[in-house]
Amino acid sequence: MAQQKQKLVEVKNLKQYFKVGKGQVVKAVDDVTFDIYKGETLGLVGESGCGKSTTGRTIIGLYEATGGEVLFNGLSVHRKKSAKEAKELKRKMQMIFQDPYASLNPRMTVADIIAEGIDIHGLASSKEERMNRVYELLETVGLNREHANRYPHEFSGGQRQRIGIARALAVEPEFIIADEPISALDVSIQAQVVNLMKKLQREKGLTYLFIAHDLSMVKYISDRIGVMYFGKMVELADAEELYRNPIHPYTKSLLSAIPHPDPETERTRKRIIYDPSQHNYKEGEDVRMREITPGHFVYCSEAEYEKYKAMYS
Amino acid sequence: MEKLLEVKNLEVSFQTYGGEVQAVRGVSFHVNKGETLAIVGESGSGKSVTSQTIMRLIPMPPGKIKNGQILFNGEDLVKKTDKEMEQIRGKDIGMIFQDPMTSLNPTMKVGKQIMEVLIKHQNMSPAQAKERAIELLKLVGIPMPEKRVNQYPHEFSGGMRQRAMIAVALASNPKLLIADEPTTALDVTIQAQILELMKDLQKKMGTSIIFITHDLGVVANMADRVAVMYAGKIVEMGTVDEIFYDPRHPYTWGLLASMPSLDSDDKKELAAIPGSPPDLTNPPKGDAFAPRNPYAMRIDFEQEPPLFKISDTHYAATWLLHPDAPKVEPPEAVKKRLRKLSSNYDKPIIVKESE
Amino acid sequence: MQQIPKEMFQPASVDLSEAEKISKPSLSFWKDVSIRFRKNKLAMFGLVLLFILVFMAIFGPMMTPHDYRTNDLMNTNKPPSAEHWFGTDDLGRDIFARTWYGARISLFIGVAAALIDLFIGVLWGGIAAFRGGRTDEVMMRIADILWGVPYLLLVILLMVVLEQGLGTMILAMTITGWINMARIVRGQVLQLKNQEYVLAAQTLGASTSRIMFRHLIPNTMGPILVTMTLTIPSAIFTEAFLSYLGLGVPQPLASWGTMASDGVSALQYYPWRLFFPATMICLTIFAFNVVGDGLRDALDPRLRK
Amino acid sequence: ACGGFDKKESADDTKKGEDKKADVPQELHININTEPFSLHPGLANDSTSGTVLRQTFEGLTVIKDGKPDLAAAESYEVSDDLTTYTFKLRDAKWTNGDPVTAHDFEYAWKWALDPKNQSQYAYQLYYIKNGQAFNEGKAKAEDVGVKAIDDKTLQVTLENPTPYFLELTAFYTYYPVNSKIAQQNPDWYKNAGDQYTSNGPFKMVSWEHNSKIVLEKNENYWDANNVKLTKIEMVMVNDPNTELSMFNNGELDWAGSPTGNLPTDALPQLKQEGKLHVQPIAGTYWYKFNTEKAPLNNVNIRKALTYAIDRKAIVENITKGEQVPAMAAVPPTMFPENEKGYFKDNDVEKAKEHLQKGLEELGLKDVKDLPPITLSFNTSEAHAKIAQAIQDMWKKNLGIEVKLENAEWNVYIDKLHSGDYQIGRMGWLGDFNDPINFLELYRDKKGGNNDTNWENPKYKQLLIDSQKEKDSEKRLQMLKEAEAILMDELPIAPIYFYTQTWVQKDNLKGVELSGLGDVQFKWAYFE
Amino acid sequence: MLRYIGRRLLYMLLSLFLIITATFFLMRAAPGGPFSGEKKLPPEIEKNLNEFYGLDRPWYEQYFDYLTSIAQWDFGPSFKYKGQTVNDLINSGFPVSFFLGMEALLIAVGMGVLLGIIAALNHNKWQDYAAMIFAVLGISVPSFIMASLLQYVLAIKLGVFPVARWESFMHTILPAIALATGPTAFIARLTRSSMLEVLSNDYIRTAKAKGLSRMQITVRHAIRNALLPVVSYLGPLSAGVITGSFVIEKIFGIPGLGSHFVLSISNRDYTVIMGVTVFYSIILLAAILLVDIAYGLIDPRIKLAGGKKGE
Ligand SMILES: Nc1ncnc2c1ncn2[C@@H]1O[C@H](COP(=O)(O)OP(=O)(O)OP(=O)(O)O)[C@@H](O)[C@H]1O
Ligand SMILES: Nc1ncnc2c1ncn2[C@@H]1O[C@H](COP(=O)(O)OP(=O)(O)OP(=O)(O)O)[C@@H](O)[C@H]1O
Ligand SMILES: [Mg+2]
Ligand SMILES: [Mg+2]
Repeated sequence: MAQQKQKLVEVKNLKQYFKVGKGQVVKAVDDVTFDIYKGETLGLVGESGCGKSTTGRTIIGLYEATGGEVLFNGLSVHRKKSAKEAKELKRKMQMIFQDPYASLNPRMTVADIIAEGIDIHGLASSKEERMNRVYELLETVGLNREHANRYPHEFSGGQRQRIGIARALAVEPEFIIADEPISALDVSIQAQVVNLMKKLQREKGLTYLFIAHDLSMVKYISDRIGVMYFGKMVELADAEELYRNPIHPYTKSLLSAIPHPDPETERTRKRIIYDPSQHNYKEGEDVRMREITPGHFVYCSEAEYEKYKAMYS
Repeated sequence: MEKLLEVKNLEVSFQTYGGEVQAVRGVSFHVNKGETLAIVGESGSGKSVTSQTIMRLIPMPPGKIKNGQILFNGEDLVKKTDKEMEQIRGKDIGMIFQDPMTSLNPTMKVGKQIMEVLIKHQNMSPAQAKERAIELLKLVGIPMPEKRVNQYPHEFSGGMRQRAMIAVALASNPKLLIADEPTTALDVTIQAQILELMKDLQKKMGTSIIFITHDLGVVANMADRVAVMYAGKIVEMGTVDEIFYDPRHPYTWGLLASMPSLDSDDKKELAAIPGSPPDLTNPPKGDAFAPRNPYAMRIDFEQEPPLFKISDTHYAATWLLHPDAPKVEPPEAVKKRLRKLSSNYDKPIIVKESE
Repeated sequence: MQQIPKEMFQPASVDLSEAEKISKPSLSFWKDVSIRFRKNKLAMFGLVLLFILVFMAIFGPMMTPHDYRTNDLMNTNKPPSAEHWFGTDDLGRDIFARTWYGARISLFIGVAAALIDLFIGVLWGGIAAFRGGRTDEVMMRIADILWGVPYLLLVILLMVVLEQGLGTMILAMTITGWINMARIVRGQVLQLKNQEYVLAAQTLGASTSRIMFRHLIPNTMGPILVTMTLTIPSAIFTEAFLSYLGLGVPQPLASWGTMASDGVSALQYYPWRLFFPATMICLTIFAFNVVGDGLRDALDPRLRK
Repeated sequence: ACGGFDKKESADDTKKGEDKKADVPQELHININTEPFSLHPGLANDSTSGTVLRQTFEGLTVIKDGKPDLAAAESYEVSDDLTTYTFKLRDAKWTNGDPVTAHDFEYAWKWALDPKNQSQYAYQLYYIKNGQAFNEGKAKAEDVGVKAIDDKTLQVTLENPTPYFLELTAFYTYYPVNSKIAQQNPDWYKNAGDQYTSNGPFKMVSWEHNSKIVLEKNENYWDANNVKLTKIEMVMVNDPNTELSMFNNGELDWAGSPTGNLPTDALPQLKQEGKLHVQPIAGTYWYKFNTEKAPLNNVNIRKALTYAIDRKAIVENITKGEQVPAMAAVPPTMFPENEKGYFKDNDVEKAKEHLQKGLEELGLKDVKDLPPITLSFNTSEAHAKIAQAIQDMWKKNLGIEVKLENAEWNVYIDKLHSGDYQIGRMGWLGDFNDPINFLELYRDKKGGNNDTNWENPKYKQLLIDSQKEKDSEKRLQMLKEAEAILMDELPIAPIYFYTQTWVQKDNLKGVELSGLGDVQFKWAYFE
Repeated sequence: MLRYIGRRLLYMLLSLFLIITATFFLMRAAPGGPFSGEKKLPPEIEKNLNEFYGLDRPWYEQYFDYLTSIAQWDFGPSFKYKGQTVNDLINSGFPVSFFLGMEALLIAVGMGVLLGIIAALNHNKWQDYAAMIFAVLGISVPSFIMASLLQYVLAIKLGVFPVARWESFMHTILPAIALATGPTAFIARLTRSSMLEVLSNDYIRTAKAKGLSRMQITVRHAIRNALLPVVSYLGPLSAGVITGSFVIEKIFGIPGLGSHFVLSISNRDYTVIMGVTVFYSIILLAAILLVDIAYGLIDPRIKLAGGKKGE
């Protein structure tokens, strides 16, 4: 089904390395390739520090990519564009940040923070309209109107994150990179936000790259899920498929670690521990994403491919 | 069981030009030696403020402890001087903060930030402390800790920072560990690792833990008892089984119902709790949850509910438990979980409101 | 147990809009700032002081029959008296009149120079730091060069090229005056520019100027205001220096800077010649400082009392 | 490199044991303000250098009691045409023991005149025959009119009769230089040490640049018996208040002119306490009128402006150093009758008359119609004060509004020399004790120091003739006549005659101050 | 790092070159010359002097000659102080100015930071106000007034210190204090304000949670983060201070380098102007480089390379 869909974002061999002094390099994102289709939600999970945020940030152009390219609607994000094109691209792609504390300017009122995109892109014709949009957005994310004139530090973490979401929604983007948008929220609000995101997706055909830790939520919201490990994408499949038939040992380990909101099962749950050395890749071995079953890709060597293929199809 | 910490009728508010924010409005609970108390609740419900008040870390001014006692090992922390608190902070009580991005000093190497505690409270030499810091980083699952000790926080990912924070809190084997959403930034494998680590520590050292989280899965995994907070109050408190299998407060129901289930492929809308939390500068009359409560009764808008005792360990503050209240059906998702618990009284008993 | 009427247990219809009703009046940003500012007693005191100084600058010279320039060589260097409230200077001129007449020039120069320095310095330092890389390098090196070339030479050349007067003087002051501000702002912005809220603004497509003015500069307010409070006295004395060299206001116009520099040499003999202008400068700086501090606190929503 | 100061001498050494009257330490501590530009007699061109050189070197003559007295020369003869002087030198030695010879004089003078050497004051030697030509590269060294006939005889031929030549030979450009050393080591004069030889009453033992110079008595000096001071310490502190404070603290024995300055504001108090010493010197403070700029091209306007100045008020209340109101150009040290001057001080009546006349001549009805007048001066507290006072006087007395404009020294002097001014302040300190030095400034319109664009043929002729006049009485008469012309046309408005003011230790005696503001410590001593 | 410094050194050379060039032409454009005095020199003498010092040659020759000799650290002879080279002037003046400047810097940084911290830690208490009043006085009383006041009160009235001159350590105290007052006050203000900012950060709370004492928190966590603006200010300040101050040297009769900055210009002593400018600029540029390096040391988030964001 996904195949017929139009590609909105194409990530091709994206690399993002950081120099960390003394000539050392952190390969935060190392040769990652995937597509995001219009209207879908791609979930991105993985160990913390594996490069999820970096992937997101590089896609949106906050970082200069070390290698590879990102196409949005066929337009390269990192190549030079006219100012107008660049601005338009900015409007179409938005980001919700992981850190609700650091991502809000402490000296701006909530109204100004949310309206920033509106102001930049001239989306409101009058002061009144602007404020109405702000109120609307505040309500959309479950905040009160009277919060509009407050400052970020007065809010709890969850409240702040909703402000961040409202800010991203304000410019009516096509594509939103949500970098752990709900991990700081309490469950009831998570549900609100997720419902909201889904609703927006339905109504406006939004596309999401949804980065999160909460796998149940990721599964719930995503059409497809990519699993990252140490800067590499190790598995990519439909959400259902991934949960039913995890192939890569890391994915298995990840799924086994999900805590269930049920004290009894929790008392008995066993974790599978992933040991990267189990692959025993040889020097120079061609390890890459291979399609095991239709739409289900796994990062593996030729030998593993044969093995997985035999096991799962 | 021996109570390590007992919080009695704690009230904390913040003075802002917009008025007084009553962040914590009469919270009472206790933590026994060696047990884990989970606090869940709406964001903004005062979980962080409560926990920071225990450490006497809320900024004063604008913050103010208006009322209540915090008995730690029988001593009231509210009355202690700052100097005396220094001996308790970091040593007897360790704290993991919610926000890893800003809670670490950006200009100090991570290792050093861990070593500081060790040097201060364990009288270690810098060399020993460094060794121990590396150990701790390894313990919280940071790969290549020898290298990481010499890095700065901004070179860590969010999750790694959080783990570094945990390492700081664990450094001196505290009697009480307050973990304010310690794993929100972590992926599940690391989360599992950390949770195991904390449990391990608890087993070995008899540490008590106050665990603040939104993740009910984690609660199920970690907690012995659970307190549910809403708008600066504890609305329900009980053992983990009581909360998961016999919740009584409609807010708790809402929480349990709003989680997506991993097992089903059900993609219908999540059962979110509508509305938004009340403004604590001006807390509403009656039950603060009432405006969002689909089961609200008129009394909810008039009078604050008293605390009902459902079992020896299970309390809830809702008018629904009043004998005159109509019987209501919890939401579907909750109904599925309900079990008969043997420890329950025949009928809920009203306990004193100030309790 | 308290008796509660049965009907109270009827389900109430939950009106969700109820939960969102406005519970307190919303305040505009500036109202907000002004409330916070007015609560700061010291800052208000500073403001009142400034008003008094400005008032005296306007009306002070009219309060005495003496004017600022008429000599009275028979009455030079007289200590304060009923006739001459602040005494007289070495040409027998009334120091009271001169002080308030000088206030006009000094206050004007101080504020004007500070504002111009603020404007250029903040822009320069902010843009350099935010753009980073080559832009930063080039902009900061330009500042270095201006700072390296002897100031006196620049002034002398200006003196040759331009007419003596206020405009020339302000120009002479601003040639290098902004550099300090630029440096300080740059340092701050370097620290701030990687904050997530800046990234967030970038993803929204915010222009550099927007990021500068809405995000970076407001968060640099503390050091900016402090630097400005330094700029004002230094402008007041630079004026004296430039006037001395022949660039500034022509004699016999008075300014606090020239009066104070002039008074220093008489310190041991006629201390009032130094005392009054110096005190006025101190009061002004004090007022600007506390107002600046108050303003900073008022502008910073996090620092609430 | 961190020990920037020297610990050689501590300030305490300067404390004197007053009680032991018998052997009062004969050590003098003075302030010379600044680093001397050069301590080579041929290169020196500033008064600080002069002050030091005057103690360490000795010319053919020395000024004593205001008159030239024989010094290195034992005797001299003048030819009838007054152009050849033959000096006989006395037996004297350089500080290193070398004899002082006529060759040393010849060498020194020719060195200074040699265009290859960067002597700024070479023109002081232009009185000598072919001096100027040699300096301009138009004549050879041999042509210069100075010749050592033998070791002890120096013959000098002059370009013109120069009545004040003996005075000139006391000037430092005329000092000898130890030719032996100088020829071996061209850098001999740069620092104190063996190479720095001099022939005066004192020798330089240390020279810390920008900080201080220490002189000690020269035992090789021919008149050493009459030199009582054993040591002179000259510090360089360029702040009048500091200087006076140091004096009050006992760190200096002398403060103020001619080597330093006293703060103007301190003068009344010092005067009151009776500590202030005042002595007139040959110098005039005046305002120059640019006689080609309207309205100052009108002599009546100039007169009005000149007469309407209350000089007495200025010297009493502003300069405060007992300066003498100047109603003439040449200082009373040269023309004693000039204390009274050519017109009345503060003659407002007359000034108004002249103003009226001037306005009529200019075809103006009212003072308000006068073209704007700007009074320029170089940046300095003192000049600013006087300018403001005079501005006020002109306004009060004549209703003329004058704008003040000050400028940095070089900018100012540039404007003045290029005629880009209307009224400008200037002063002139005599180079030698003769009125011609003041009067010849205005001889030629384009003369380097005229600046007023004023020229008067009669005036010019009088000056030229006076140069050839052998009868000194007659000559003075001619000069007076010239001055009268100057004071009638008034291209300059004299303000006051300079004085020098100082304070000194009471027991310091025998300091010789010349009318030109030079100081000689040879005979100084502490009682 | 090394490469960065290498690149910065290149930039320094470029800046220096531009400063030299600008100064050279400004200086030549200014009216007057090294030999103009109250009494105008006869033109022939001026001609001789110009010839002697090479001022009669075309400007470009002089300019390139000058560049070459500067490259060899030879600034040539002073035009005014005959017999002294510019190198002599610098060599004799700089150690004095350096000593005085360092003393003043130590006072300024030590006292300023201390006062700022005390004020911030006692926000809105009397200590804060006292420090504030001191700071206001320090900022609004410039060094020349301060110097005169100190001299008058401490040296003349009380006789605790010598009035002037540069003889012993006691002699250095008053000028150092006078020189340091303004910077002390300003540093105190800067420190206070950025300390207040820093103290409201979350990591300070973390530090408290570790049980660190106020002192430890301040010293280990707050100061470093608060010091950035101070360091920015310190760069140019230190360059100015250690190369001497004209007024202080004048009032206290100190044989430092500062007077040459002003006097050489009033004297139009071309070589000295160029020499002290070059010398000062090198120190200034080095100080700025040090500041930039210090930025990176103080706050590791600031990348030395100053490269693209996020790189
Ligand atoms: N600016 C930077 N400089 C150096 N290294 C960095 C930088 N930003 C990220 N890294 C490194 O890149 C790697 C990936 O980081 P990233 O933030 O993308 O992880 P993440 O998957 O988002 O983790 P988390 O789930 O914990 O947020 C980490 O090892 C991190 O240390
Ligand atoms: N410094 C402060 N000034 C004013 N109000 C504050 C301050 N700190 C906290 N509050 C208020 O206190 C209330 C409780 O906040 P708290 O941080 O404890 O919430 P929380 O339960 O921890 O939420 P979350 O789960 O989102 O972290 C909030 O309404 C918040 O706005
Ligand atoms: Mg991340
Ligand atoms: Mg919280």
